[in-house]
Amino acid sequence: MYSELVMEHFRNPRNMGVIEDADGVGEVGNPQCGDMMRLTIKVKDDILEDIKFQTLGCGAAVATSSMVTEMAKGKRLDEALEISNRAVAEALGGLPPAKMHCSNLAADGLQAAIKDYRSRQAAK
Amino acid sequence: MYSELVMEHFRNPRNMGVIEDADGVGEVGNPQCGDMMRLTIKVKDDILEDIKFQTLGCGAAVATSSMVTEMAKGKRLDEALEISNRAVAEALGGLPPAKMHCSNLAADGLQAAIKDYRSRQAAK
Amino acid sequence: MGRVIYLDHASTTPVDPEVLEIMRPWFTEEFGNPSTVYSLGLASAQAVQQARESIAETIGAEPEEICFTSGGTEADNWALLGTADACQKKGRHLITSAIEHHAVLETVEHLEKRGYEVTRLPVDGGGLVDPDEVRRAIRPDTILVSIMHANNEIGTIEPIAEIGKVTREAGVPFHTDAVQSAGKLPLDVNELGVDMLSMSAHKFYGPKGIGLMYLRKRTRITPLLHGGGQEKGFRAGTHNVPGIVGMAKALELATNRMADDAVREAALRDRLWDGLSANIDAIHLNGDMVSRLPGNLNLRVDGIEGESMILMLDMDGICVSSGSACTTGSLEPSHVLLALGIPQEHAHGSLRITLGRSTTAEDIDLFIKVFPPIVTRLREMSPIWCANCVCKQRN
Amino acid sequence: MGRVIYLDHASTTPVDPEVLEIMRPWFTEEFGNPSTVYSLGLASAQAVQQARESIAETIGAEPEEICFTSGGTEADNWALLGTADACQKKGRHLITSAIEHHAVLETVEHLEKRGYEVTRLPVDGGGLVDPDEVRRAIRPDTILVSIMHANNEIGTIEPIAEIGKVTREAGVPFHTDAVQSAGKLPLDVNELGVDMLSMSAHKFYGPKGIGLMYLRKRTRITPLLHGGGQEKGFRAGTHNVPGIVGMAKALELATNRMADDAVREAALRDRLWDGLSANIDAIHLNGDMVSRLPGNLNLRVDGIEGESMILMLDMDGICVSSGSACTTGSLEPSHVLLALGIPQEHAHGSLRITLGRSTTAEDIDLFIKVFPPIVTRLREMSPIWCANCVCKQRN
Ligand SMILES: Cc1ncc(COP(=O)(O)O)c(C=O)c1O
Ligand SMILES: Cc1ncc(COP(=O)(O)O)c(C=O)c1O
Repeated sequence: MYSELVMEHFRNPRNMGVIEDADGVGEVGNPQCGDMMRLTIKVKDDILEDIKFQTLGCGAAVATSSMVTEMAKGKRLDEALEISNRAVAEALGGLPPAKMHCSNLAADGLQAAIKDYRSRQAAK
Repeated sequence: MYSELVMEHFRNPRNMGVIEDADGVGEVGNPQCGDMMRLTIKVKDDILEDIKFQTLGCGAAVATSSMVTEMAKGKRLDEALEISNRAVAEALGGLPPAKMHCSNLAADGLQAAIKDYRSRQAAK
Repeated sequence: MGRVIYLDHASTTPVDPEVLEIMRPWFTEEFGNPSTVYSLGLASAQAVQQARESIAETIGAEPEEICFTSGGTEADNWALLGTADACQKKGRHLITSAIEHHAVLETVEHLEKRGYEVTRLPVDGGGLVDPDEVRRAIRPDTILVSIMHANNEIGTIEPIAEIGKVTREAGVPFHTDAVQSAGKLPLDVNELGVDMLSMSAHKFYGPKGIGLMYLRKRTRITPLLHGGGQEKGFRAGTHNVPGIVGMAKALELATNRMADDAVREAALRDRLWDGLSANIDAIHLNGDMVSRLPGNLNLRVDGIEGESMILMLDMDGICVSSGSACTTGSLEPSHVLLALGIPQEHAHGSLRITLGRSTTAEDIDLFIKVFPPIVTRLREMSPIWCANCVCKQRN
Repeated sequence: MGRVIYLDHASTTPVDPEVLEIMRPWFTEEFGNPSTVYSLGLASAQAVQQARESIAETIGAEPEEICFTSGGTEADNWALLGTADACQKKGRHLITSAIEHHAVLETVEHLEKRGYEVTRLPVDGGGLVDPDEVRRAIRPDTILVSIMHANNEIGTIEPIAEIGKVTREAGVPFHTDAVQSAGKLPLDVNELGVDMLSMSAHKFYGPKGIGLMYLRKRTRITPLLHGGGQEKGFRAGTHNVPGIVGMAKALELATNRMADDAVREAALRDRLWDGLSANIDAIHLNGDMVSRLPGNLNLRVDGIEGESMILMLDMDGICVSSGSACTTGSLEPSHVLLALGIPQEHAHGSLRITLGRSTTAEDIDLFIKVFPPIVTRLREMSPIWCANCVCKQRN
């Protein structure tokens, strides 16, 4: 069902966990789907210095979370915002059609985290 | 599909043929079914001295024709008239349900032949 | 009884040993349900997918256009009932031919009882449907044309590609029952111009109980079997993995040897007809001699009935059938022969001899040897055969 | 990967070697079509008849009341669609439960779209239907009650005999989906009081793609598959002879070992639950612990999701499923668990472990060993598991 790369990310997820003193937190999820994701980011000089995820969900949800952290880490925020759910799925070598709707929220989570970071900055 | 006895009668039909100078001829048949039967009889002292059949039809049609000639031969006419299609089927150890309607006309043929004999007698 | 001489390949065929071999692991070690997530199930899912791709390629379709069914009957029923349900707002008129298999004809009869209207196109003396008749029969409320590719009794091959042009032009969905032609004739769904096509594996040396429907993308159809979401929701039910794997292999083998088999079977079939017609009086060929499946011979013998011939031949170990083999015990004359214009009493005297991979020249020669005495004997027994008896001919 | 530990017997089972052995000749040498007249076909017809008699005897039916189908899905669909069609003059109301298999639920949904009315009875926290609720739901226009014998996810065994009394009294036809109970529980159609009953061979170590419907004499039903007159005109399509022979053998074997298997599987299942509940926090049992199939365990683990558990277990060679195994890739929470009153987010964390003939105590002990660390790891990954993290619990 899943590509080898998806399974590899599922087995060995990158950047799993929580950044305790995060600069931004993004939470997305769809209770219908049983998928929920929390991304915490650390930003320095407009660069995503660190990023960690927690994910409740199926194999695709875990793998896309892991992949998005890899794709985003070290990127400038405006670059990171360009990452789409589709790009994440493509980087994983594709997802099964049934998993394309739900479970592919990782980029949304990243965008939410960056938005949270920016609104915190604005509030300062 | 057919019992061993039906097949035995099909393979070795008794009294097959035509009595050329018959005392009575019975013809029954249902063109819908592709079954047709001709019984020729020879009567002496109210006894069925000889009986022969010709049959166009399936295995059941041939076997019931053969069986009815065996059952009737040597019987008094009134006894022979008692033979029913059902009795013929039973004597053969039963017929497949689909073959009970058509293909089981042998007793009708016998009755027709006896009726023909009697009307010829009456006309004399 | 000695060796069986099987000459009823249109009824069913033995599973090719190579096909059975490839099916075997899917019964036992690799038994996972393709609809599961773990590796064991994944292996089954991949096997099903591979079978789908292989079959699709053979008939010029996309893999997603292949839906596995339990056989030809289910595929035929589904094409008709599923279209009737899905398209009832557009109309309730269907077109088919008078010589379809019962799986089509009984289904359209059912639809008629439910308020649909059906045109059954006549055929010519050889069993051919005229594409122009299809064109003339199409109405604004026509929702489906279903014409078989090759007939199961007389082997007549219908002009499907021409009919496909007509339906394409008219924008009417087109189904063909290819149960008899699959594995025997080249099939390309685009060349044929069909939107739906039925197959059944046991007709081409695959297992019984598995078939498929080719379903062109965007064809409007309601599922026949609702449930667990298999086949993208189009056909529910746990996948018959060994059956699917076996069917794909069987089609592959049949396709590879198709050209050779056709030449060989047609030659043997012609030898058989030559031998029989030279030795038996009042014997006739049913169907079209040109547009015909290579292994099919259908003949009728005046004055005698079909089943009695079958039973006699069976005593010599020869398996053939009469009428449509599907209806044991039915005494109705073949609707196909009646549609050719053959009178009822003659329609009962027909014999279908269908050759296959196992058929040898010796089988054919043996048939030519044993059949004439059987005819003689049955004619002696017949009250309507009058060449050598005193009574007058009835028909 | 080493040995596979298969704990998903409710999804499908391997074909018993003895069953495959008995099927084999019917693929190759004895390949005749049962609907033919000659000896080769007769042998097949007799094998089909023998299978029919053997199955009928096992479930207390008459041989003529057994109709072979392509599986449980077809039997379920047929029971509902066939009754709906045949009885529409009497009424258009059907009664079923909220926890039926998709083969029933999707079919009644289809019927709803076609103008039928459906009552879906609720179940209690263990998944049991109340026979009194059935009684209350019956109306003058009710044409069918369909309640499953045993549930495929939680293994709950419904009070079919009591429901049968209710339907009998009310004179309403009663269908039960016995796909999960056949071969596992004693089945007697008269004790159960059912008019129709579905089975699928691959659930009891028979082949995939074959099943049956018990159809009590005089039950009014329209065929689902029209065609060649097989099964007395009730179900068309060339008989799947190897499948039918295999199903009969599989049912015979399962019946013979039923009592022993039940005791053994229930003991292993209880050992599994004891071991897991002792080692994992916030783990819950789904379903009724008394009226339950012996080999079924269904549990949920707070804070984690089903598929990720399955994938993790698969890395250790363990096969289990979540929700209803039939819907790969579906992310909808199980309708069965929702019907038990389990909240949506918890319903996603369920795991179905179904034991079978191959299951050993070692398998169970291995499961007890490997599963707790998997739970720990997935909870670490989970944004909603808060026993050991700083955020507040969400649900
Ligand atoms: C032309 C045709 N269509 C449909 C069928 C039905 O196929 P099956 O019996 O495999 O369901 C057959 C054979 O029986 C056939 O010859
Ligand atoms: C309760 C129940 N009913 C029906 C079915 C459908 O059976 P099949 O997939 O064999 O058609 C299944 C299994 O998939 C089941 O568990």
